Amino acid sequence: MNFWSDPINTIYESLMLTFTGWGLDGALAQIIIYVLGILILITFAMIIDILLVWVERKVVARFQGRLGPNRIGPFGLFQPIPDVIKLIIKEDTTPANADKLVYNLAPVLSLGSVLFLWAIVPLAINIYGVDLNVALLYMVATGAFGTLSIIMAGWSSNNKYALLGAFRQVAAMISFEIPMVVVLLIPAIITGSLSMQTITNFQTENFWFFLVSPLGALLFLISAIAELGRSPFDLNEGESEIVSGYHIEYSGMKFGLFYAGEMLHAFTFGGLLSVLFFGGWHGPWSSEIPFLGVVYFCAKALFGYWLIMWVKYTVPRIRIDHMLMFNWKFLTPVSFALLIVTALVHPLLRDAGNWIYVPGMFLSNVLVVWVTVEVLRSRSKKDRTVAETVQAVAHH
Amino acid sequence: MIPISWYLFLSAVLFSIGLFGVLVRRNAIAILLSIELMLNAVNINLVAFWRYGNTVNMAGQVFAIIVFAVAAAEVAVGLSLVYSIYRRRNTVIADELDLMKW
Amino acid sequence: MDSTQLLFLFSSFLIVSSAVNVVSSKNLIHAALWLISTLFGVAILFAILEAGFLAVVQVVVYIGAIAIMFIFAVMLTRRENLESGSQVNKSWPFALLLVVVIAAAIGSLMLKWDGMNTLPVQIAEGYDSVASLGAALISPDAFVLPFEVASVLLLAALLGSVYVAMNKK
Amino acid sequence: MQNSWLYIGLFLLVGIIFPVIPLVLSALVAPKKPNPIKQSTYECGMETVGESLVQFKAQYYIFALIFLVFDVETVFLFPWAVSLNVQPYFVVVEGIFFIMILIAGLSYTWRKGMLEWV
Repeated sequence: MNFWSDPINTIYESLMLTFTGWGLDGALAQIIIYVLGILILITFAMIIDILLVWVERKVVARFQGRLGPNRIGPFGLFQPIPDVIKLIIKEDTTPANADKLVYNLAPVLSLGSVLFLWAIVPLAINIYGVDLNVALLYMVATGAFGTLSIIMAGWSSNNKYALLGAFRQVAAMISFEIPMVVVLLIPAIITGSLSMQTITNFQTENFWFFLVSPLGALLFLISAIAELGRSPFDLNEGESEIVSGYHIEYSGMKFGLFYAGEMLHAFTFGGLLSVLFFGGWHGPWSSEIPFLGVVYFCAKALFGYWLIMWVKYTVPRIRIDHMLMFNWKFLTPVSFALLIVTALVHPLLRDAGNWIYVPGMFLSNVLVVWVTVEVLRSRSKKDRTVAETVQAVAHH
Repeated sequence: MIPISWYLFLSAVLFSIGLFGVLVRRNAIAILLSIELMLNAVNINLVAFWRYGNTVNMAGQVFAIIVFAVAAAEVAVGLSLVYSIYRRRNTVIADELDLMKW
Repeated sequence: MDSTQLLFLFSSFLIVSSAVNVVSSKNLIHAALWLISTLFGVAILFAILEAGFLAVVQVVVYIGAIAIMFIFAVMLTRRENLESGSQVNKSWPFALLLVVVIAAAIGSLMLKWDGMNTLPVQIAEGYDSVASLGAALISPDAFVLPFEVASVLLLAALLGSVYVAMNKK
Repeated sequence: MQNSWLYIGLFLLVGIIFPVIPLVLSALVAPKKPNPIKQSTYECGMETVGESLVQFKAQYYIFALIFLVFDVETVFLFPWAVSLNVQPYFVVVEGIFFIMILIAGLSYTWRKGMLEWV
């Protein structure tokens, strides 16, 4: 076994030898090694998170024709450090009527629910937390904690705006969870597994799922943006209506935790998009050199993050009723149609070889898009006719 | 190794707590919360019997999933009824709901 | 006392103490949050029982959907939920007695059963419970009928509850 | 199997303790000078009017209801999706039948105008 081809197992075994050499119990040694590994993984995630603060500020500045942070370090790269220090030394106020325990628990749970996701994200061929056989559902389950933390924050702050913001955000999150979960079923159908590692390996050996389900990738991206509460779906913080949403009463580091959670969540969803549809860590020589896989993964995740940012700083906010209508009357039916078509076509073409399978699946996606566009066109034509008739009557 | 009795006793205790809640709480939503406790007690038993019996036979897990569906349906209908009654009578206190007496 | 037993005792303590809080909390939001902690404890039990799929589903369905529904409902009917009066009805001593009797009856029935010390069976290496659960759910000689009926049940619940909740007067 | 859940359990534990560290650090370093004005509810400088736990639209609740039903449904669909590869073709039809029943529910609520934001 070689460190460069299988780093985690090499370290694991040498540590195991060391610990048992000290006379530790095998099970205890295993737990200690697990905790060490988890700490390293979470620290890695948090370092990325801190860098993301810089990326976010720099990119938004460029989108808006500004320079962005450029004082501390090259290109302002060390800007996040004073940002973090500022958050830590700021006074932390708590509203007098707040429900203290729930109020303090909410930001912890908010960041925690994002960190939980990193347990299952495969960073490279043999660098990952755990290869869980129900990883896709685990991903949905961590989202449940995120939703819960928002309700807790909104309710415990004892503030009208916080409560309204929380309920808007939760309504959006739970609504858009349905198309997201339905889209998750597509990789599950193709690979016959819910494990992220199996899904990535399948894509490494065959084709990226982006090729067989481009519509699925698009639907996942849209519902991910809504889950994250980013523009155009950032109704929780419509400044003109409800000030700043569910975390309005939070200040100092508690606000910082919400902020960090939001950033890391966007990055993680970029990573999950790449795992599910863009081959995860797959790239040239990624199977031989795992560390290269980590680089590919981060690059792809950053690309997903950039897509989310691009949408965020380009598209204006939409109204909450439009947003929920968009989900229930458009996204959900389309995702179910895609699921049904995938389930029907996949078993037929499965044994036909990749040269028939990939174009076949791609064409079935095109078919779904085409039917959707036609239905939308006929509906809008009808709506327009009705509107014109009403207008004509009003003129007379 | 845990003998099955641990699970059975735990689920009996949880069921009893839930039953007590159903019998004594005045708020209709609290009664529904207690029913959830009872359903969970049932689920613990189902899964425990799956694990301690023949694991190839998935009946225990399938039943547990059906219980999830039933719990969801029960919550949906129950809470809607509570809400509907609340809008008509402006109360969610179960004792005060004496429509049948009228 | 091995580690699984310790974990079991921890989660059963979590379950029972949170369940007591669910039943006794005055504030219904607190009761719902305690319910979430109970449900999470049950999810830990499912993980100990190696029903990983159910452990995750427990979190997705109960914490992600049902508990959220409860909180929504409490918010909708909130003129009543922070009431200062008694949260239990007048006949609670009788109810307590009844519950104790029922619990004792269940306990004595269980003590009569001679399979109480059964230990878990060994699960075969590489056994995928999700796939076999899927096979059981859809194969005609197993549970396909409950599977389809569940969807009819959910349909009925959806239509009924939305109708009841939306019905104006 | 057991080991992967042990790992998940440890991860949940560490993942919930980790965010507490900056909070503790902040509590040690940050100044603490509370006063009634600072602790009042933030409403853009206005005095708070009425109760802060407002009652909100029933429409949120309707969407939560629909979500609840669909969430449970997808849980049934995951085992179905996983076993598609090893099952005969009519299993696909069973699953689609299952989906169709719930889509019928969605289209009914749509038709009856219950999805409208009124």
